[in-house]
Amino acid sequence: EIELNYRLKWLFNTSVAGDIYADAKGYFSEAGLKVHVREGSPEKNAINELELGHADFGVASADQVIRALDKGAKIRVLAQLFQVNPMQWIYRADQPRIKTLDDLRGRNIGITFGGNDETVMNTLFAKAGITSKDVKITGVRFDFTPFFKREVDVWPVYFNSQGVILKDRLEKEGERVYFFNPADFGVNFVANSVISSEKVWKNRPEVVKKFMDALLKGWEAAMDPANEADVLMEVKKQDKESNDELRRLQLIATRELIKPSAGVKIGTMDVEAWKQTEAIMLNEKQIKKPVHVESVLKQ
Amino acid sequence: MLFRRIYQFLIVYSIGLISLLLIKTALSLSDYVIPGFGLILETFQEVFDTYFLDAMNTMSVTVLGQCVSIALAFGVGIAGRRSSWMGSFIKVTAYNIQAYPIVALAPIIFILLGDGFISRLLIASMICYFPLLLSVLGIMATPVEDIEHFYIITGRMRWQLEVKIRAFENLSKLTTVISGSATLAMAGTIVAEFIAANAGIGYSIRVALYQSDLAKILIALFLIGIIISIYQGCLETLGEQIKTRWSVSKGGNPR
Amino acid sequence: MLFRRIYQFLIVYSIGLISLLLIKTALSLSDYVIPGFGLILETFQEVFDTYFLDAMNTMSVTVLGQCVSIALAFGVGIAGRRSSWMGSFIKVTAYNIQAYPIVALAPIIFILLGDGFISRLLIASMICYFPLLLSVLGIMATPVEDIEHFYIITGRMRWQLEVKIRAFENLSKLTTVISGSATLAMAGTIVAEFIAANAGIGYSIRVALYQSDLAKILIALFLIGIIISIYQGCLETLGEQIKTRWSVSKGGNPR
Amino acid sequence: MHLECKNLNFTYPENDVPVIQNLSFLIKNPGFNAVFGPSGVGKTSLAKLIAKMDTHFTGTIVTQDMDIILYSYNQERLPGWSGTGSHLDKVTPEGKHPLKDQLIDIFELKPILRSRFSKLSMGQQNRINLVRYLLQDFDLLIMDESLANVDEKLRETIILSIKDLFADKMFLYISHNLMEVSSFCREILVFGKPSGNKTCSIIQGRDYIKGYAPDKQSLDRTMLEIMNAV
Amino acid sequence: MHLECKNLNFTYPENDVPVIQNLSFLIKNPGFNAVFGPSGVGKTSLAKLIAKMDTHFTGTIVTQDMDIILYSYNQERLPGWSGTGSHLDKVTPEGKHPLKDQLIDIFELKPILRSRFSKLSMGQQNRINLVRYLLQDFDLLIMDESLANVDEKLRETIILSIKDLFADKMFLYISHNLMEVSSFCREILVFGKPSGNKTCSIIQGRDYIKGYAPDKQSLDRTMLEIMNAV
Ligand SMILES: Nc1ncnc2c1ncn2[C@@H]1O[C@H](COP(=O)(O)OP(=O)(O)OP(=O)(O)O)[C@@H](O)[C@H]1O
Ligand SMILES: Nc1ncnc2c1ncn2[C@@H]1O[C@H](COP(=O)(O)OP(=O)(O)OP(=O)(O)O)[C@@H](O)[C@H]1O
Ligand SMILES: [Mg+2]
Ligand SMILES: [Mg+2]
Repeated sequence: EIELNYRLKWLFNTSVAGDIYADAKGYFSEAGLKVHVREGSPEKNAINELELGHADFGVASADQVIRALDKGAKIRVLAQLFQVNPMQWIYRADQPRIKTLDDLRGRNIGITFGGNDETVMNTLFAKAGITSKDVKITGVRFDFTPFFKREVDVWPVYFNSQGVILKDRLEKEGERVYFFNPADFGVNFVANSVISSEKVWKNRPEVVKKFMDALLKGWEAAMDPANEADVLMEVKKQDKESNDELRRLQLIATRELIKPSAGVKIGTMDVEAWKQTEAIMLNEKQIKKPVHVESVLKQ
Repeated sequence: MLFRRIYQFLIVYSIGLISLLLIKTALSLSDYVIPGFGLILETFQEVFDTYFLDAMNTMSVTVLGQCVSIALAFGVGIAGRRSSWMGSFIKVTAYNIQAYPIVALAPIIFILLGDGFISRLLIASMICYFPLLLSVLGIMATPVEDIEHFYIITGRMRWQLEVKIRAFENLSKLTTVISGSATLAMAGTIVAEFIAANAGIGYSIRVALYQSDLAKILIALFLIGIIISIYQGCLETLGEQIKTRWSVSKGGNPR
Repeated sequence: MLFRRIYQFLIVYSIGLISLLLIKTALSLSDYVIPGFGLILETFQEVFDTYFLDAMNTMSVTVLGQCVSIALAFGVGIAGRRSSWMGSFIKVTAYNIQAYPIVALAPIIFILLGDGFISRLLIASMICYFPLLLSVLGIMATPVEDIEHFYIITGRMRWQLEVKIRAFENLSKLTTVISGSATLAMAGTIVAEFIAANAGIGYSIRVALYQSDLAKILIALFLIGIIISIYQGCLETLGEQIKTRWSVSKGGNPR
Repeated sequence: MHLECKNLNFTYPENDVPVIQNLSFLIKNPGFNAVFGPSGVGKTSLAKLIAKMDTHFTGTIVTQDMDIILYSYNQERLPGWSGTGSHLDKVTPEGKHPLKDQLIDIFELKPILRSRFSKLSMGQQNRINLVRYLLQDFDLLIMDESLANVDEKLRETIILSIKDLFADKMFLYISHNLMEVSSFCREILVFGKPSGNKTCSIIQGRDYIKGYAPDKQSLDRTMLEIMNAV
Repeated sequence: MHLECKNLNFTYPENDVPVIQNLSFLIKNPGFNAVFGPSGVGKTSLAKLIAKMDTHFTGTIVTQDMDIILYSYNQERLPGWSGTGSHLDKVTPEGKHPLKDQLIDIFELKPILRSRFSKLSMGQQNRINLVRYLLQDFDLLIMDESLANVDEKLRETIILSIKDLFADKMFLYISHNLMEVSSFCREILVFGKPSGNKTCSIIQGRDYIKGYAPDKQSLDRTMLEIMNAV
């Protein structure tokens, strides 16, 4: 049995259902692997851990990957988990619907300075010719009070986790919400993907194959509506904090992002989206030179 | 002492809670900004078990972290008590590291130590030790000349003795600071869990924050408060006993 | 004193940096995990101006925050020095609030005060004041009987006088703690900026953290370190002057 | 004005043996009186009981017509934040400033009024401390070795002046100087050796006042009497 | 063995007036000597210079054949974490335990060995402090009012025993008790009044030893001589 460490990008919750399920249902051990699935946080970075040898596989967002490549890290992208970026904006339904980018004008928009949403929003602004005079930008933190108190109109959330919670919370008070998804306006910024170091990729191809097969099998199974109850039970074991109903809604939302339609194979690389992501980052001066990210994507 | 602490905490907490609820009513804020009393109670029943275990988990790290930081503070305080170059260098190091907020150091700590138990303990101790250090430094740097004179002039002074004399003369100050620093160890542990961990009440707070669930946070605060009150009550009782055992009614007493 | 502090800081920082670079070389890590010296230098030129202004911005809040927390610590310390019910109640309140990590309290603070300057100042002072409080409490709760006796038996004792006597007798401890707490005020301000603000070096650190840009973090740490060294050097010099002005060579001295 | 103890008993909480056992005495009228006895016999303890600094005794202490009882001792310190002179000023009640100046003269304190207390010699510290007590309103002042570190000559001047200036007050002077006690005190409460049969007696001192002519023989007699009582 | 000062001058940094001005004296041979003079004249200051606790003086201090010089004073304290007896044990050098027991007897310390220092009476504190110094190796021991709060009778016993037991050591005894100094000391360094023409002279004391028969006349003469020198 081969022991492996797998570092997630964030805490255990429904949006990592596949990772949890693959472990819980024994897909890893069937492949002869013993995988320690570990939670992540902004301070704990999968790419660092790969280099330091603390982890063998990990989850990182595309911008992390591109930045790391820019700085000479040797990593490989093995699978793109999210086909649609969960990074979206929520707004109340009693406000005019955002049908075109121009509808952003005059709104008070929340942005996490330094975060992905800033990069994405800046790109959208550039696309629509919106300048800082046309909108009001408010820096956001982790708590939603300004949005609750209607001080900010359009608030960045992860569609399948916080988005679900907020939606639920507001609906309880009789308020309906919409989500603003940048992909609908032509900005495809890639989100979480499974990565490993080049060393592992080159030296242990059979382990990589076994791991990825098991993992993707886990994800496929987890996203299968037939397994819903079972998946929710496994997630609940790890994530005791939210209630059952919320988790169910989160799982449905996650499914939309991971497997938008039955035809899409989980883990499919959207190479054009990767290229666009790199272009955006280069444009925003987040990297110094082109890194040709497509060269590290497993095809 | 102990019971007093607990019911005093309950008063404090109630005042806080009632103020929040008053604000809620006054500004007619909805449940998602400030949860109503019913919701809080409901959440309490829902998460009490888990949170209690989490808080106990945190507590165990707190105790250990406090021990480490006491050791650390005394180590650095004793080494840095002299006004020599080395003493001042040690102080500068200790001070500078402290000025760096833990959030900025965390990535470096994780790179160097991984993200296991050690990192969590280190972060907890780092937050707790500095205030201790300040007091220890202050105490250790102030000579007690009317006691020390004999040992100095007869050439018997060793650093251990010097430390013992100064610590003993300032026993009540030290016990105040040490039992007070328990709260800092707790806060430190929670912060460590917040950024590092996979367990403990700090972790639960992070998740609750992520869900913007103020009711859960209020319950976590309640548990933290009650546990720290008990722990501190115990420490203080212990401190009193040490003081009476060592019988410190000192110098000043008119004879 | 001041210059010593600065070059001692430079030594500390260099040691830290060199260790990191050694680790980088030893494990042949990429610039992403630990930036190379060239990259650090380049980043330095790039961000120095902005970061310096940010750090000065932070500094201004730090100074104000420290003043607030000194006032707060003395206020609470003096009010809580008696072992009466009220004194112990005030202590329990102060201790409990401290046990709550700021990350958990922050949402409540933001709900109540918004996320402007006031919140930032409040968080900075809250982090800084507690260690001060511990020392002040310890000092204020210890009688100096051979001085106080006269005032007590002649019925002249007022609380102001009591506080003055105890503060004066422990002047060197107090100045150590106050000048040391500058680093805490700084750390507190940075944490506040980290979680709340859109300005200051703490905010810059958060952005750098999101971008996993350790080079920027290292530069921020450098600026924080150098500024805190200067500030603290000044405070210490001031403290020395106050001490010599008030001429504290006290009791113990063989006469 | 009288000071009386009846069947006084006192034990320190952590000790088994009583320090004061069945003590009874009576000192009447104002005057400069003394408490005398071997080291460790309980003089300071008694003084603190009289000054009401400790109330865990049995028996009675009657301090008739004496409202303000002050206890001073030779290891007190003045706060260090200003010169001793300005401290004196601050604690001098309204209207007593002429008295203050007079005492400063008698105690030879003029040259040190600008110094901090911690910089003074032991005898200087003793004197400045005693002066501030004398400036207060009091009926009974207990001086526990308050002049122990002052030279004999100056001590004599000081005692004689105190007797002169404060003739209507009662004093209890605790001192180890036999000659001094015998010469200048009116009634002397003498404690016997703790190991002995531990009684206590009151002996009449010579009670010399300013401009006295020493009478060597009667002084010797008093001294002998005291020595026998110890 | 001799102690000599030549043209000694000393001023405290923050003062303008020197405390010691052009002081010269010579004390030869072991023995129990004294320093006497009015309060604030500079006795303690001189003692600290001799004990090398301060070196900011001009002139020379010769301490020939005296390697270990100890300075003790009456306001020292012992640490409080254990009884005085166990502190004494700890600071008693190898082989001096019999001496320790002897001194405890002479100083009448037996009953208080189990008490903490802070619980002792002033005289008891004085005695326990002095005993620990006597147990050390020393050539010159300066006792700055070390027995100031002990009663005269016990003080006499103590001084006579010290002279007996430590005949080959030099002592400098700083005291305000004229009779005692005159009786028991060999050479007495008398400081004049600071306001006067401030000279200093050495006067021979009676140097009584154990079992002495007091010679009242010559003692009175010595005392007078000293009084004139002050
Ligand atoms: N706070 C205390 N706790 C316990 N015992 C004490 C305390 N203070 C004094 N004693 C003991 O009580 C006895 C009497 O002490 P006290 O100070 O009254 O003596 P004294 O007559 O003033 O002696 P001296 O002349 O040496 O000052 C001594 O044996 C002393 O050890
Ligand atoms: N640390 C000091 N700084 C400044 N002046 C001092 C200091 N110590 C003593 N003095 C002054 O020096 C003079 C001599 O002091 P010293 O203590 O030597 O006197 P002394 O002869 O021992 O008197 P006493 O018999 O009262 O103890 C005094 O006027 C005193 O005020
Ligand atoms: Mg006494
Ligand atoms: Mg002196």
